[in-house]
Amino acid sequence: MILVQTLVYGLALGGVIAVSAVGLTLAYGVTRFINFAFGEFLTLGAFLCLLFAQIGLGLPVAGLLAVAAVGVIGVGVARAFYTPLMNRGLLPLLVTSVGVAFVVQNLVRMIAGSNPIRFPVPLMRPIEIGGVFVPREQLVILGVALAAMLAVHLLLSFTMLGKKMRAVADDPALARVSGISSRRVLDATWFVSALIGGLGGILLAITQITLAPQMGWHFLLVVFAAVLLGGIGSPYGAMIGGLLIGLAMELGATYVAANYSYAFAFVVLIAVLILRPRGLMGGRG
Amino acid sequence: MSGAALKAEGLEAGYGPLQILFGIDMEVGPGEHVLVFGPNGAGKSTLIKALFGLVAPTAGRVTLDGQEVTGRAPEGMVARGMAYVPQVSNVFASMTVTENLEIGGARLSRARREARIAEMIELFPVLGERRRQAAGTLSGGERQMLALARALIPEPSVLLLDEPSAGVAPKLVAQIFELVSGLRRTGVSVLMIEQNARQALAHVDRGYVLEGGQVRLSDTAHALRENAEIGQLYLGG
Amino acid sequence: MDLIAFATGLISLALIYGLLAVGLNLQFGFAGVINFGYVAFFAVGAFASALVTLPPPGSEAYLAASARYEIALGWPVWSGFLAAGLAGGLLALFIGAVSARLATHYLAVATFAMAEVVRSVLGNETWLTRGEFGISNVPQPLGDLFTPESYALFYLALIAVVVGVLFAALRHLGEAPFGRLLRAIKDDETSARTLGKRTARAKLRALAIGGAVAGIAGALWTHSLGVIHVGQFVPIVTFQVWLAMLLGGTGNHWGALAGAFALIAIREGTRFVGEIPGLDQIAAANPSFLPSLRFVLIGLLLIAVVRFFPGGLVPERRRRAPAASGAKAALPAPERIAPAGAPALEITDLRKSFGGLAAVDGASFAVRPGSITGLIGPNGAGKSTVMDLVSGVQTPDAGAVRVAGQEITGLPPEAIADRGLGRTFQTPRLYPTMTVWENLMVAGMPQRHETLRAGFLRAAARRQAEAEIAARAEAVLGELEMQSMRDERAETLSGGQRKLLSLGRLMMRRPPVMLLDEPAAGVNRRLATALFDRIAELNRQGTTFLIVEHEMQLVMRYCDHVIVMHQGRVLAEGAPDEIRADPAVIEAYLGGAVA
Amino acid sequence: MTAFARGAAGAAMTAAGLLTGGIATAQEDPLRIGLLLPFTGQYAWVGENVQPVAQMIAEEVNGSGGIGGREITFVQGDTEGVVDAGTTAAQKLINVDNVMALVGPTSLSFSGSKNLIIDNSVPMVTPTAGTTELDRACQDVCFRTVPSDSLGGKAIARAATDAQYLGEGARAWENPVLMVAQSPAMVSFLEPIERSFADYGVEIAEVIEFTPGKPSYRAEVQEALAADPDGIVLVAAPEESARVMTNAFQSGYEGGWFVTQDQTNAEYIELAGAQLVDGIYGLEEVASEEGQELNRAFEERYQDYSGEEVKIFGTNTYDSMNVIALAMLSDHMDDGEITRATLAEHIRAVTDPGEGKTQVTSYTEGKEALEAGESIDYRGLVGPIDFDDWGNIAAPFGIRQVQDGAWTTVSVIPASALN
Repeated sequence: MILVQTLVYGLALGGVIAVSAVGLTLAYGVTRFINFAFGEFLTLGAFLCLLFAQIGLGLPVAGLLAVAAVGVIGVGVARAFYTPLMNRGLLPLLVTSVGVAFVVQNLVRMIAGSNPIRFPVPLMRPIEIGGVFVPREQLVILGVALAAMLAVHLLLSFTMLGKKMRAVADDPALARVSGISSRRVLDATWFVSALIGGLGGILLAITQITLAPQMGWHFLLVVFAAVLLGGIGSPYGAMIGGLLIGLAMELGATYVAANYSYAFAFVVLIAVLILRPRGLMGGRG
Repeated sequence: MSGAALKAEGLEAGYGPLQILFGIDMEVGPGEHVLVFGPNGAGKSTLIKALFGLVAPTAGRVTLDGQEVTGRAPEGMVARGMAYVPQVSNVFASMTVTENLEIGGARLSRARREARIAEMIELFPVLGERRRQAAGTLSGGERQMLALARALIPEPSVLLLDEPSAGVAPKLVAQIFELVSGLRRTGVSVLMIEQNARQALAHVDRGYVLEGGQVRLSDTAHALRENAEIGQLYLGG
Repeated sequence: MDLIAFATGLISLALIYGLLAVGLNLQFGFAGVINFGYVAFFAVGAFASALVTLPPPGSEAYLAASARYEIALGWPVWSGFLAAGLAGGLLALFIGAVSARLATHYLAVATFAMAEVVRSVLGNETWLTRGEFGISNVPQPLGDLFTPESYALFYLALIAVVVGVLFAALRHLGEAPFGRLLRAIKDDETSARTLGKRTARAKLRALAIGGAVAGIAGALWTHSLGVIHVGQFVPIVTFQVWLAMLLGGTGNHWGALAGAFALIAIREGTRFVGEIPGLDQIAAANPSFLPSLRFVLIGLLLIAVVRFFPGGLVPERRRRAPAASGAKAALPAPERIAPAGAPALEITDLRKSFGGLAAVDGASFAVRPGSITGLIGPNGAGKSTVMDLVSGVQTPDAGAVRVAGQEITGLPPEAIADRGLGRTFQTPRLYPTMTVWENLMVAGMPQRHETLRAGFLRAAARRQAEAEIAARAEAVLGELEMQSMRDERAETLSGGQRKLLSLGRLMMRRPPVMLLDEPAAGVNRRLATALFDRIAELNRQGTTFLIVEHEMQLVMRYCDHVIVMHQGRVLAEGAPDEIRADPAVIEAYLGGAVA
Repeated sequence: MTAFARGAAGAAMTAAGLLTGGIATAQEDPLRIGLLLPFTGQYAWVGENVQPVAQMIAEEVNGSGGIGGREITFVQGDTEGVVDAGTTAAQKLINVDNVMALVGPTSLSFSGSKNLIIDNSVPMVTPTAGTTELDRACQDVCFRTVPSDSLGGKAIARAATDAQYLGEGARAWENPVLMVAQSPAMVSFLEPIERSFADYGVEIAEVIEFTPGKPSYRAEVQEALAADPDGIVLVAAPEESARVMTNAFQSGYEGGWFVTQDQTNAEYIELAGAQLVDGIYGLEEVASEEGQELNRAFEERYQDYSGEEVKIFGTNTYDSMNVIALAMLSDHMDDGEITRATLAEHIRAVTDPGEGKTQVTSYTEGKEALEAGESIDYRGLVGPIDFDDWGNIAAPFGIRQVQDGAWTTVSVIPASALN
């Protein structure tokens, strides 16, 4: 029974991780660098959603507005800070993204302050199914996460934009000679990546009930773990990686030591990487 | 010839301090199929890249249907009606055949794109059979067909082919040239560079022989095939 | 107001961060390892030193401090420093071994994650570390000899001595053959391996030293504050050290040290941001405003430095070779490969496919000892792939490669290089950020002088070797007529000069078999002829050559024997004249129907 | 200290890497007080909560003409929640800004700045460090207006095991679980609570330490609920407390909760939601009926001042600042001068109980009394504020409960009941 209960919790947490990981990995596929400021997209999504909710919009509307806004911010950040460095190799981009994370996180703190703020989700008693408690908001999270992953799948498989994104990710040089404007695809990718990050942030806010400026930065590492586990650049790998990390964290927390649940995520990751240096779905280095 | 489809005048290009092309003059007429060949290191690949904007020319000009396009970015070249099929990795390996074709038609309307894809499948029936297969699983010959089809989807006026027979099983090489030859029906002008010069010459109208970054010879395909000196050009005559 | 006390504290901290930056610089700036978990070494070093030196539970000092930790040894402080270096080094070895197979991104994130695991362990294993309580009676060496005010000054002097010694040692190491090898690895690891360098081992050593240095910095840190607390070791520390290193400029120890001072100046200087007129009003209304603004500024600075000062604030100085002594060593004669009679190089039914395309499709040939053998064929015939398979850069799918009768199939490049095989690449793979002279020195330096031990001990032997190799480099420069370019960075050379230098690197080693991939491509005709004359000269001295070349006149003139490849197989071989007359060869080039 | 030297230090540092800004010209030598607290990082909320309350008192002081004409100003020393930044922040406050006194630090920064504080005799009156590590850490200059966690822990155990303190109709806990966050300010509760429960004859069924900052605590809650507790003592920052309680609620837990003084404020009810916290118990330093009056008055005053509810450490800060300000005034009235060394003595002078002393509860009251030539005994929001040799206070505790969306005092445990 405890096992089933743990799996239920793990799936919901995994859903949050998976959504965020898909956002991070999408941008990687096209830009080939890991954005250490991705966690801030989560933070921004949660805070903007709260802001819109506070001015009287319903949560779903506030959420939609927030993720769209984060998408736009993502494009702005990329154009201002990342695009000029695209030809300078890996390290400048990595370090710049760390700088961007500092800036965004502290701008949020400057405006929102440091005290935790409650995210306005109603408090609900769980549904009990044969002795297993299924928290209602976890059902919502899982539902939204699955819908988001389905949406990403549809985007990548059935829209021209998604196919262009995949083409650029597959072979940027060939995409270019095939007449695809990599600049536009890049913008679109940043938009989608940040947008999904914003959504991940809202799901994270629902999970942890309270918001704080450093929430995204703290969660980033778990998202990284999911992305690497699946293989960087592979959206489906990120989905699987996210769910696995979520399950590993909850199982480890329940059966081994709760305080090491983060460590668990990494140990699973490192173990997988030793066996498969490019992750489960064999992403790109 | 009234208005060449593609024309290069005094084209020079290279990589950094290394100059490869030394004043190339050449042209491809509308609907004409032209072969550029010559020994390794003659500058064939650099020529095709300079024409398509992948290497910025340092001197000279390139005109496409009478409009100057010298040094434009490849995306712009495609928009203006030039298409290019690279020698290697010329398909999106992780995407299906249909998706590869759709990428070729990214700029077209949905209806037009689907119509063009249908036409291409008619032209290359084997692609129809492989529709849902990832391009990475295709054979060398099938890949070339897919790459050709993708390049043709936006109905370019000029098609640049970089060694279409490279990486194709020897017995299929002839088939590839037949396919290229078959493109005459579509009216597209073709500029192709090839190792397999003798075989390729049988399928084109005219040819240029490049050596040391310069045009050494230019003649009809028939005349070039009969020219005995060319073999010596390859082996350091 | 006590500016001296204030400055003392900051300089101490800057020196400690400087040591961290120098250690990271060794890992990244020299060996090219992107380590985003650097703080872990700092952490284990600090804890190791604290636990070794704290008064043991139950002792008088323990009771006097009303301490509550469970484990401590009470050893003298110097042993704490040793323990710290050891702990940092061992952790680095462990991380290096685990992550050896990981590509850059995976490595960056995996190290980042491992540091968090370390922090998690230090935070949770409270029996060892006291977790969130921390330990606040970490001994301060010779603390009872000084007044509190003068102790800070004394400790600053102690830090300066320790940092100074380590800095000098690392700088020495950076200039020693070991450091040169590391820079070569960072520039082009594969190429270093084809010169016979055990790169994995060297990188691991660099990681370990960097880790040990960070560990010692941790010891300096914990004893300076008298406190140890797991809350210190957050990822932000890692990024501060990166900022310091990037500020200073990578690959350059003075830069790393200067960068640390800049870091502390920025970090602590931004505390004065509230002094800007007008801001105090906002600050009073919003307590988060100024502290957050401070970190916004630090973030923007980090971004700006990366964007506008790619070489750091202290750009790497141009390294100069020592003045030529005038002594030109005669180049050693190549070793002969025994047993005589066996082919110098032989490949049998070699195969390699890339994604269904057979690049080499059952090629077999032998290279006669003492010959210059040409390997020709149209583009895509598989010549370069054969070179890669023979030199171990790629592994064959099937078939065998033998050097002097010994099978070397599938060995790593460095092992193959040791068997007496040297190669160049079609696009020369030099060490672009190193000078011409250094490129030659790396190539010529025997491995035994590139170890750590040799970096510090056996100085006489090393100096002698250095002098010998330098004289040889002088001779090679002379032969290639490149003396005037000796201090140019390789990336500034023209295509032809790069080809020459890559041949020069092989000349430094004099392997009995040299594989040259298009040595004359992009080289002007006069130089190309000179180059082939040089090859012929080396050949007379006993070197066997296998040369891929497109310039047929050169092939015909200089080669004893020519092998023609086509479609991954050997199409024909024989003397140049025969090949030239072979219709099948002409057909292959012209693309006729080849049977 | 001169404005020039101060400016020079500032200029040297600013020139060293960033904006060269004008240096604010110091007015008639203000009295600087350092806020040695985290303003960024994981514990940034601590600084954010303390500063406005301190500011409010400073405005009260400055509005009444300052102390001998000198105004009180604050300098932030952001410890970032990290040891070495805490130390450099203290160095700047003490050596460059030349602060007269410190409000702060937190438990974490204390160990790194202890020597600096003692060596330079800078009086510190911290509202935020309840850690048991400070129980016997420093004499003369260290004071705190937050009771030691060892006392707080004892009070919780006492109340939870004795129905008389839990209000009408409540039952004493027989099978409690203890959950403690692993953060510097929280862990020091663990041992006192555990020991005190045992002293009062109740074994704690399960002790669960958890890592702060996790998105959820389902596994920890599951473990707690597995012991089938009738009550959970929860020691954590508000953020984690809200998460743990919500997770428990979502897992169907219906038993009782006991939280520390960190949650017994209106802010926490808002954060966690009134539904979730209804009926939970909390610990609060409250002296008496009179103390409750004062608290209500303070809450109103702070709300008028800032438009916000009082947050954690608000009441403690009120007392810290009043103590410092009154000591400064007293020091000034003594000989016209204020120095760090004499300030510490005056802190004792204005707080120590004594025959014939006038009891005061605010700066303004104290100022009037001092100016009338009386000696004073400050009595604060968290208790009588009588420091022992190590600067600790022994507050009596109030046990509060959330009833109808507000904290209500259900009983008071006198200091004598905790020995």
